[in-house]
Amino acid sequence: MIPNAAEIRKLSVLSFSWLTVIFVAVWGVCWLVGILIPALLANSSFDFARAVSEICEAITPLLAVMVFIPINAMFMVLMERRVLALFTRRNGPNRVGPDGALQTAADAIKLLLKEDITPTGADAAMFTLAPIIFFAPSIFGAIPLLAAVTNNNKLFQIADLPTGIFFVLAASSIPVVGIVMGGWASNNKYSLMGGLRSAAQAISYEIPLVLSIITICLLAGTLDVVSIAKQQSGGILNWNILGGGALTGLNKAIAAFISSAGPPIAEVIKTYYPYGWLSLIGVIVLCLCTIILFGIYLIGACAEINRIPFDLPEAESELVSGYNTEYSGIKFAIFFLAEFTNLFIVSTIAVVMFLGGGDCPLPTWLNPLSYPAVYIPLTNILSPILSLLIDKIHLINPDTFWAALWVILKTYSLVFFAILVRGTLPRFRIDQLMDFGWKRLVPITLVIFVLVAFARGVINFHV
Amino acid sequence: MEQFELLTNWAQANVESFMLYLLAAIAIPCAFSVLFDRAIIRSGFFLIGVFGAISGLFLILQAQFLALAQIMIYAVGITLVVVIALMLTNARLEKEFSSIEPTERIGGLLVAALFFLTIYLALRSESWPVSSLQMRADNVLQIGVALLTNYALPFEFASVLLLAALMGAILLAKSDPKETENVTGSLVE
Amino acid sequence: MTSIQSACVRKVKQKKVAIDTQVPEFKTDEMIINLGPQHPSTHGVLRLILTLDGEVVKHTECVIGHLHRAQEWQGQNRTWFQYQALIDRVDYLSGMFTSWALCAAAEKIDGAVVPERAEYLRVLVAELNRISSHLLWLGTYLIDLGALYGFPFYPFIEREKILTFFEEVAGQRMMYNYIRIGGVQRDPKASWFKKVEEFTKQFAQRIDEYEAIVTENPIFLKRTKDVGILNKEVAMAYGVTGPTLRASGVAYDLRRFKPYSVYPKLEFTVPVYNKHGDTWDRYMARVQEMRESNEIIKQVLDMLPEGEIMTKKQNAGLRVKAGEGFAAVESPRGVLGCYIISNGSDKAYRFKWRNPSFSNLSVLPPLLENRPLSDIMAIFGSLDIIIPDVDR
Amino acid sequence: MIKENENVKAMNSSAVPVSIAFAVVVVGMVGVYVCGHLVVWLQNLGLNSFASYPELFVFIAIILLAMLAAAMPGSHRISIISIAAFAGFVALTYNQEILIKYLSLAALLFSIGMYGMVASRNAVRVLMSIELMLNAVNLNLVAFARYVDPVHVRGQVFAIFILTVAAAEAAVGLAIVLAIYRNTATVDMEKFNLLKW
Repeated sequence: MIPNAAEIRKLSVLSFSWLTVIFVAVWGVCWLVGILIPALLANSSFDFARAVSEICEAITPLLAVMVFIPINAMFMVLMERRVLALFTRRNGPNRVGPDGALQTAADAIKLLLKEDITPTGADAAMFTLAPIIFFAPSIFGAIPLLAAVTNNNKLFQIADLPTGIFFVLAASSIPVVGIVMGGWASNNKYSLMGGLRSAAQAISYEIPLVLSIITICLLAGTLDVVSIAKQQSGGILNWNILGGGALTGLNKAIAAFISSAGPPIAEVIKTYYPYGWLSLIGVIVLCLCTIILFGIYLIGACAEINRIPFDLPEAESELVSGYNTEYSGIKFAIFFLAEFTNLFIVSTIAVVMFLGGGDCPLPTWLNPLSYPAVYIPLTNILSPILSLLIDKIHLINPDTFWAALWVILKTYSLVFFAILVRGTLPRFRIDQLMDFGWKRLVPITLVIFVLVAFARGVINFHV
Repeated sequence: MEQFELLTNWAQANVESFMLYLLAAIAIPCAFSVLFDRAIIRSGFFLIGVFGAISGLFLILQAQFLALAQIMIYAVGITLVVVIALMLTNARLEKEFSSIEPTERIGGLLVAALFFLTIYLALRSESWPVSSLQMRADNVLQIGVALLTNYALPFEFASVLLLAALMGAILLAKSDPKETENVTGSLVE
Repeated sequence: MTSIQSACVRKVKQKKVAIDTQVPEFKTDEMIINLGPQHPSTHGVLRLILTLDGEVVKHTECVIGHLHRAQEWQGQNRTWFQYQALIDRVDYLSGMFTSWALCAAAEKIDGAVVPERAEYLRVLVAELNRISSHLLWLGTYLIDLGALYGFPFYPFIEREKILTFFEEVAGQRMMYNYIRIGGVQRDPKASWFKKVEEFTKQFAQRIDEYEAIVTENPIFLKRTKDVGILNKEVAMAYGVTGPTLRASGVAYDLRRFKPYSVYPKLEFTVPVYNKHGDTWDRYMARVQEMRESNEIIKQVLDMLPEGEIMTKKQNAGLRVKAGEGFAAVESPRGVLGCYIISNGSDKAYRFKWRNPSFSNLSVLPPLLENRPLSDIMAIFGSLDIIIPDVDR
Repeated sequence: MIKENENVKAMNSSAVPVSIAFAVVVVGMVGVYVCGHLVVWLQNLGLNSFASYPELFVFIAIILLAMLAAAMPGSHRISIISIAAFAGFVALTYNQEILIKYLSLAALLFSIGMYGMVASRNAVRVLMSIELMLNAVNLNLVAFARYVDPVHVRGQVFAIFILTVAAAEAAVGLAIVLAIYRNTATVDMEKFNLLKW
């Protein structure tokens, strides 16, 4: 039936094992540093030990990001190559390690050992600074998201950020400075053109990107990433991609219809949709608007992180490799790492803002685990092991586990989509890119912003 | 252990000024480099350092929203526009004209130094009504409410100003082939 | 100050004053960029010296000769037998055609009659080769347009099949040396024909697949429509041939207008795109040509007669009678001509090749003028140039 | 794409001035501690008005040392000036309240921007200096909002307005510079006298 079923099977095994490794590594390190060491030091009488345990707890989120980013980027590069090979019916890298699983690790080692060349006439300081400026924001940007995607686990809260999504957006706007800086400092015309293109592109596409996110913030009524993710819990009907809670009333009404003990349906509908047909129009408008917004966000994000079809700054067939033409060795590795990390972070933002964060897509009334008849026997069977792991040594936090699992699944679906796009589309030309950004996306987003502001008035949200 | 306690207490009391000096140590050299660096595009990049350090100061001052806006608008937006303007204008001309007359330079230096000293002495002699209250964590909300109630009129003016500036900038930067033909003849010496 | 005053006064006096000749014009620096010889998308070692104003190309200078191998001189210093093996390296994507042009010219001098089965076999392998060459072009052209990793390798699946056919019949995947003076080298087995027949059945579907992905893709249309428009007159003045010329609206195909071999007996149309002559038309011309070639192969498989395949003995003493002769074939890139002066010895006295890529490349500078940098690859790729074919 | 290699050359031959600049920092740090004794000494002499500004003496010493260092041949002046300015800033504000530290930093940045406005001839650099000054003002306002008016954060609201005006100013200013550059092929401020007759 499927021509390359064997390849697909291999790829899924590969992905599963890599994701397990990432999961275990990040969680293991965080548990060790954030829970085990503080727990061991808690009973100590030395002040110094207390200070150490405090420091350990404080650096856990940072450590999680630092462990996660390189391993994850390695897996993403491998996945991209294998998936593209699948699309074009080739074999991807399959020599290093079992079925090519260690190919990117080998690449990384090779890049680290390569000579680090600074071209003649380059501005050495700026040339070195550029990859750092390109990479550092992705770490900072990941931190507020970390709390949102782990169901607000205490371990991963670095600070209370009431302006979380704004923080992420500010962080994600910095890398373009690194690109321009690297392009200028390389003393290479191709690099310079890549840098200039990148600046123009990033400034133009940041507007639809930020506007789409701001519209979602308008729907949610807050800038805090954690509470935006929390609001959407309760299945796909509550997600921001479907009207951002415009369908919450419907969700509640169905739940009330199914369970006989709930409030009457008419009352539920009356509370959520107080204006009758006006509310109905509002719901339809909101659903359409948010779906379009999701598309606009994906387009803007693609342009922001220079993926095909918007990869003009590093257009390989025109500008050789654009801004990173002159880079080699570890600096190139950092550029490469940051590129894939940015892809992941952008997808995570999409998941948190549109796809419900760590929420199970099934509505509560469809989810078998939400019925006591199912989960009580299940927990009874598993309790001897689970209570040890959960309550005694705090190895597992079930909420965090499920949230992280769903987030990883959703994020990797988006990454897969990005790879699919990369495998299909040619590249825009720079003037067409600008036209598309300014004449199509910006007006559409502005109109949607106004529509959403009005439509939100006729529906009750998340009561 | 007492010393450790003392140390931690001292650190907690002085962490803000320590951070201030750290960021000042970034901001001041970057500001000087903006003025004196001979490769002018590099001085454009140093401007990012100044803005970044000031945004760090805003974070210490618990103005989160302003700090992030500072990064987005100044450190990325404006600086990139400045750098692109530097690349578009011929940077090589700077070299020819970089030596300004020493009298002007010394005059400027004197004015700037005297200005700083005056301000500093004025600051010192003043007793500031420092409030002991802590700031509320959600001052974004406060700013938003203030902008739409007490400061609604300036807010509107600001938006009109932005719109006018946007249109004016586009008109100014647009090269109109018909106009330039006539204007070039009369404007150039 | 006075000059400004006077200028303004002058402007008031005579309203339509011309620009003062002494006034320095606003000068922008033009950037000179070396595109190549190591650039990833010049398909070899072509060097383009581009003068850019911003991202707009103002002037192009093609520097060729990085891959010059003196193929004509080598032909004069090698025996016929040796040169037969060497010549399909000129155009490494369609080696059958260079061999065929050489053999046709030599046979014209020699008066050697090629057996009919050999003629049919020549047409068969040549059309297969045309398809494989266009398939490779399709993949690399999409790389030029930026579809870097996905689609480009897709046509290679079919190309791989064709190369396997050639390997079976000629022993080589790229440098075939299959068409020889006086016939063809080897008669393929019956099973080979069956495989080719199966391939032709599938291939029509495959082209539909490619077209479904590429032809109506909005980004592809944006990048190729109205880009690099090559007028009929310009194309003919520069001596452009092949699909590039036919996309400009000139139905010039040697197979139809100066028929050689068994082409008169075959039914096929010469696809002409008299729309604009832009890059999209050139793409369509090649896609249509693949369909036509597929039809030709089907017919040849039906009409293939039994019989001899070679009239001359193939050994080191291979000689061609004294005389002069010219023969041209329609290669995937255009008219490929070979002119030979033979003095009857085991070496030719003089060779002269007419290579289509050389003339097609010469039209590049006028096409690139006032186009943005991104269009260079869209236009250059659509001309389908093989650098060894340019430099020989 | 101009690269200045002169800086690199200067760096190599500036070991002595840099060590002097290091001395500047040491003097600044030591001076802060000496100040306390200086105050007592001056008060004993009966110079109470001078005694109220002891940091100024350290500041002047630092400036003199820095001028000496900057006058050395082949010195890397930007680093020496910046180090001296930072050391002077520390010396001036070390014993002050936190609010005054912010305000004096803002004043310092403002005067740097002021000097840049007067002394540079490249129009874009003048614009950069103006941005610097606006930022210094913003810093003032935010510091006031934090320490004087933490309840209604009026300083931050005004800072937002200044941000808006600065963005507009940058856009229009650069557009004007580009327009003039297009017509006169120069960004030299001295040549920008088109409105003068």
